[in-house]
Amino acid sequence: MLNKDQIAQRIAKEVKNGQYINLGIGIPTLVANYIPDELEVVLQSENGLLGIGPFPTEENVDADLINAGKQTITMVKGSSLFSSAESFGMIRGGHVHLTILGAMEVSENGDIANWKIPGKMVKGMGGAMDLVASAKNIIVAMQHCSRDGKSKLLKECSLPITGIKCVNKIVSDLAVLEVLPEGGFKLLERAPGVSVEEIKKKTEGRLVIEGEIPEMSFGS
Amino acid sequence: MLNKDQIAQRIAKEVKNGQYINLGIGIPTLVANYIPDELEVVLQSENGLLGIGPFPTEENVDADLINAGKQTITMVKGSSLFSSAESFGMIRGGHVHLTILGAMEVSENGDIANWKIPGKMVKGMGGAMDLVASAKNIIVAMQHCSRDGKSKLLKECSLPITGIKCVNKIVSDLAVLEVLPEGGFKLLERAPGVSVEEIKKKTEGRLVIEGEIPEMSFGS
Amino acid sequence: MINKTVKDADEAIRDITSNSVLMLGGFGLSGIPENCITALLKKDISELTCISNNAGVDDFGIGLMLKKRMVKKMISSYVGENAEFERQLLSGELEVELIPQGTLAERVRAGGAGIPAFFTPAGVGTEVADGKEIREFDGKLYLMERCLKADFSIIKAWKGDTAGNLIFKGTARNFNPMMAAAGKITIAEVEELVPAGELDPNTIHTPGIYVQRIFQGKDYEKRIEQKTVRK
Amino acid sequence: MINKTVKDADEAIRDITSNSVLMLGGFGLSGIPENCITALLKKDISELTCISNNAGVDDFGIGLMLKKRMVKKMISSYVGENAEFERQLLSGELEVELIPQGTLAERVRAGGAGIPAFFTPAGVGTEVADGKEIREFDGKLYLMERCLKADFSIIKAWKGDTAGNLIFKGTARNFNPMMAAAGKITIAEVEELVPAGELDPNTIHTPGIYVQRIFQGKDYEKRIEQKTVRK
Repeated sequence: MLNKDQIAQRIAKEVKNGQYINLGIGIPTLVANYIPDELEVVLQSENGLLGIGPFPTEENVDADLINAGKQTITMVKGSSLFSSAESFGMIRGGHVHLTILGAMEVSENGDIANWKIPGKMVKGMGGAMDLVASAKNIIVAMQHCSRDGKSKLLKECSLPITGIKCVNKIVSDLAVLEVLPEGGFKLLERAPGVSVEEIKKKTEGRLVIEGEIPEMSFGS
Repeated sequence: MLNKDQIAQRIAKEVKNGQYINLGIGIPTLVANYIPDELEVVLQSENGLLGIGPFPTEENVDADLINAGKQTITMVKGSSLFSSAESFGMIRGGHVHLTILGAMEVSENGDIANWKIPGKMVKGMGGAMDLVASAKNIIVAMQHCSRDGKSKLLKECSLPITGIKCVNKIVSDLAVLEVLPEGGFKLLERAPGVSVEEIKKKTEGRLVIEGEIPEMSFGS
Repeated sequence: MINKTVKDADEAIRDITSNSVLMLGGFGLSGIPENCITALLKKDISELTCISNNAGVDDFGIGLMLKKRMVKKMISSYVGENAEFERQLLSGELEVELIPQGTLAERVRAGGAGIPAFFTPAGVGTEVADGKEIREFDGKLYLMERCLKADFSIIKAWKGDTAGNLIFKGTARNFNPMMAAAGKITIAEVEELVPAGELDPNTIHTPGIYVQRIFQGKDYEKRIEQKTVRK
Repeated sequence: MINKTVKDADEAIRDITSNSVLMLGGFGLSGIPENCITALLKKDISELTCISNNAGVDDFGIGLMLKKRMVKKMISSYVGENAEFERQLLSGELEVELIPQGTLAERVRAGGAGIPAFFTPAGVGTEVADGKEIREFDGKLYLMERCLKADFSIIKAWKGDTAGNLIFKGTARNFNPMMAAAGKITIAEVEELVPAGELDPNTIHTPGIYVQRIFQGKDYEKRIEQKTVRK
């Protein structure tokens, strides 16, 4: 089983040179730590920045420079600042190449739910609905099961959804899976020490297994 | 009869303190010369400037600073520069208080035609259609009659129109007229030496004359 | 150049009454009009409709207006980080319209730019689409969204001049420029107010035409929600 | 930071072929991509669709492309100041879609911003409305207008960096920023190209994400259509 940092590390391997990338709150934010230095990529913060840098040093903390998770950040060389309207223009217009975000549930046809538990919890959709409705390449970072052991990779989402037929790939603590265009989770890789049987048991939605399923590697 | 500069001079009397104003090409551009210094107003150029100043001196001519009529201009203190999308956002959004433009024809219900003579001449509508569809206060500067003596203040426009029911006031070489909400040109002022009879004769659309019609005054 | 200067926040918000529709700039606690919020809290008004991406935190920003029950309805994209907001929403004490952040930004932009409605893919197939017109363009589905306007837009900029021209700083820009254009009366508080002519016209983010009142704020706290530093 | 630099105009436009849809920045002769137009004139291509506010003058700018009969269709708001453009339009040799200037700006902006359609009051009751959906919002009539996109957007900025960030100058900004976002491939020529990091992020008009190729142009003529000076 992968911890949060390992999920982030595995997702970082999906990043390609020259991409503009939006990282959601939580595990997706950690992905930045694992993108190889030799790749030239630009991280977007949907509150109005292209070119997120590392966290600031104590003396460089600036209340006027935060990411979408409200964390203090810095800017890399070649950054640009803009309004929220411009930022979501970029997103809706398809200018961002890769979107990585968290989920509470994903369905086998690629629907995603991540903003509300009726009667219990409402975070709000923030920018997630715009991102998932617009992006062509969406990777979800999530736990395979809830704390009480229920699968979060479902036939259909039980929670209010954020977007339909939009998720391309999932990296969970157990596996890497592709959402097939015709529906179904195609198992691509197992987490170290996790068996195909365990993944089968913990995936409620249709799981597609073809041939030998390799164990993830984290080497480059 | 007024010459072009006198038409501009008369229109300048309509300007109020604190207004943002769009001046069209031709006579409207001349209005700027007659706005009293004590009025604080801002002139918009729809190609992306608020705060048009006087023409430049020879040594200050800048190819990157022109008005919508492609004339070289300067900026006053407190100007701002922006894109065409922002500029027409201002116009459509009702932020410009007064629009002054030329016309080939105006109808008694306030339609205006000023961009095309089928088969003969096409200037294009430029920004005029946006301006007349959006502005609440539109003053037209125009000749009362064509060169061959035909009235240009009509029952209905004969040329392709630029906008419907939008003109509030007309200052021609012969008169100042208000377009009534229910239709009709209400005669407000005569040009010096021009009789009500002459204006009647030269106005094809419904002319409304109530009481004594004063002669224009140009004093402040 | 037209002078938009007023003395302070109290003068700027003098005519805001109960039942007004307000837009308030900011994302998280970044770029929020602190002085005007403080002045609003002193006023005996309620039943406000507030349009703002979120509602600050429990004890700062719009969160304080929620606590004081001045707000009838919030139009926002995000509730997280504010327990009181979530509580009032879940209990039904507060009317809340939650909309996607990009749709919120674009609806406000449309309000200022004279666009009554537009189409966006965000929210198709979700409860956000309930009651909205859905239309296909080039094989993809979109929702029709209406523009948003406000009686008063209350925004915060870094620098401003007496003509109302504004420059924002960093990611504190966020919703402020669109809200500036979408308010019948737009009130801008700035950290530094300079005479017209001192800001480079080419670097202005919000042209003064959108701003009716401007003043130099004071005692900015600029509270940070999540201070994260390098190890 | 991603490096977008190409050598020159010829390299930048290398893959533009006949029948392409091009957007070209500029208003009058101000802010037009002179280097790229010169490079296009050397290529043996035709049947282009050009989206540009106007078409330069007879002997400069896009006017030269019209003269050489490279253009099948113009999408513009203004014909004046170009006799050849008006002649080809009136004779029917050139297909022309004339649209209100603000609608043009907004259609291009929508193309870059993922908005497939929007409503505008411009053109209601005129021939521009022919064949378009008309709808009433709050008692006023509006036309539905579709977005515009291009295979290649060719724009001109004042300063740029290798990451594609752009700053325009004066009123030469005009249509350039929206076109930058609406092109599948956006080519920017700039008067001064600097390394990424040298431009203040807060003063950038067009973020580099929209720009695929950038180069420093040369020999700018910047012809003035109507030189007017103070007496």
